[in-house]
Amino acid sequence: MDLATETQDDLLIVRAMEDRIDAAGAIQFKEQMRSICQNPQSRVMLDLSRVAFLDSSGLGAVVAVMKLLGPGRRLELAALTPTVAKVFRLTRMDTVFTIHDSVPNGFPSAV
Amino acid sequence: MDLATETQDDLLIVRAMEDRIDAAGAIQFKEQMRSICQNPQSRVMLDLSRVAFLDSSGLGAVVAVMKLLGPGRRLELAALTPTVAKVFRLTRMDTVFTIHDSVPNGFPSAV
Amino acid sequence: MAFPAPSDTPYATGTGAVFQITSTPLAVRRALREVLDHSIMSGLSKDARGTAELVLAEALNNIVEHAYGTDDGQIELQLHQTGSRLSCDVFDAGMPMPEGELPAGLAQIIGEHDDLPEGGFGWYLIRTLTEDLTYRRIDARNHLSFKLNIEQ
Amino acid sequence: MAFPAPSDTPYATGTGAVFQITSTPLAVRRALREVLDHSIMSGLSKDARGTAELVLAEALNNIVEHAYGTDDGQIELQLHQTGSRLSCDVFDAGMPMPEGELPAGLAQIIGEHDDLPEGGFGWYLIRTLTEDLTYRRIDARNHLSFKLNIEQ
Ligand SMILES: Nc1ncnc2c1ncn2[C@@H]1O[C@H](COP(=O)(O)OP(=O)(O)O)[C@@H](O)[C@H]1O
Ligand SMILES: Nc1ncnc2c1ncn2[C@@H]1O[C@H](COP(=O)(O)OP(=O)(O)O)[C@@H](O)[C@H]1O
Repeated sequence: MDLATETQDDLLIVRAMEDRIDAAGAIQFKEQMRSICQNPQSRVMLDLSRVAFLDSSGLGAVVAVMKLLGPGRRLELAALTPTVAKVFRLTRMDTVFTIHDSVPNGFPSAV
Repeated sequence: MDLATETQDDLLIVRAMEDRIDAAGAIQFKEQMRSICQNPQSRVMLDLSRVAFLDSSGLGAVVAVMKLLGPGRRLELAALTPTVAKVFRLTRMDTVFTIHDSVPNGFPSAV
Repeated sequence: MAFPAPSDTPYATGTGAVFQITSTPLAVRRALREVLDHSIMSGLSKDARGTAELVLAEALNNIVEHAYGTDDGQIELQLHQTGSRLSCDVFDAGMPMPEGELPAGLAQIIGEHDDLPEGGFGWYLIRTLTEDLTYRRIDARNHLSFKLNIEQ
Repeated sequence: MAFPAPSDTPYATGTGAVFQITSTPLAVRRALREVLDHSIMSGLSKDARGTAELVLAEALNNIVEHAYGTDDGQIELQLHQTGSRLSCDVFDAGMPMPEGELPAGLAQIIGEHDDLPEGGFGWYLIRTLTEDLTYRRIDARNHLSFKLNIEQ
């Protein structure tokens, strides 16, 4: 799982560079996010613009990352593609995360 | 819809005397609960020991009663029969209500 | 009404029953009592009976509320038992389902106090408790079909 | 393995495809790419393709994880398109479903931070997105069958 990071003051932006977070990649994604989240920024935003597909294992991994941030920090999501947005909507997990249409200015465009 | 009431200090106990709260009776149940809940007790407990069946309309009516109690008072439930308990469990609404195995001493037994 | 006769349904063995129901909540309540008292339900456990009553109530009340709405209408319920399954076929001549397909039956969002859901549980319960759930619109009629596991 | 040959399935018309999949997450990922690239999927809208990939991923990964677990195993996926429906039949020779029936697929309880659910979404998604969902255990094999609405 390739992840690219950028910091904007108190915001850590992590972009998933693979086109899927699925059962075959979920554990690796979670472990890499764990080490990236050692960074001290209080806001962590996951840019999912390149992720065309996420299954329930991928969803579980995103929730796990939210939890390992601890109670003081929250995971925010940005730029969900249609199928990924559908998984969050159907499972109602879209009520748990702050979801942004796009990442804030500065991060190079995904496309 | 027949409802019997009893007060114990700050607790208002309401026993549903019919064997079902369903689509045909849900609105009437809600309206009668609305007037009963004019009583000032801060805790309202609904005794469901005689209710063998509750459908999604009945569930909706119970939720509506909880809401019309306002933010300072909560609706508690007691003595759910198996099928009624199943509806609360499947819809996860068992996480919303305080559910007691039985009503506190004093109320005459349902059976 | 000309719903397919139960003899048209492709069941070779087992026992069956047919019920005609007027499209009102009280008629549905009466019909459920009749169904639960019928010999076809006599072998079911208490738990299976409760599940059957719940699923049938949701299916029938949805028709009363959404397919016929304020219109008068007729509903036919066909039950057929084969082995460990109770097959249920429900016919009505009301409005078709939205977009011509089974509602998704999403889990409700359980928000805080004022945002608690008061409806929308029906199709979630039907999907959760049934097998072989099918909806077809044929000749201006709705045909909903599902099976209940009545083993245990 | 002797899963029923696709010619044994009771489809008269339409197009079909069969895929053999080893029971590992990576093999499932590769198989999904093959399935999505197959001509049988070419007429589907982007949305229907996404839904198909999701449901198939959940069904196949459940077999990898729960039916075979740490054992090696083989999965066969049969697809058949007729009109507006894509029929999916999945066969494996792993452990049967708990209690021999389809998991309920309950909505997850969305608690506070530490209580958020990390799993258990699979069968809820399958139930929500499919029609005609059936599970049968026959001759020590699991047969899961469902249809996807591929209209729109
Ligand atoms: N039999 C039906 N015929 C037509 N539309 C229906 C039918 N059943 C359900 N619907 C539609 O699906 C929606 C969801 O139904 P349901 O889950 O039972 O929740 P509720 O009835 O509480 O709204 C309904 O609001 C309605 O728009
Ligand atoms: N193909 C299968 N074979 C056997 N058991 C299964 C299968 N699929 C699911 N199960 C059981 O059903 C449960 C619920 O499955 P699911 O909703 O996919 O959630 P999860 O896989 O995240 O636990 C699993 O925990 C497992 O016990």
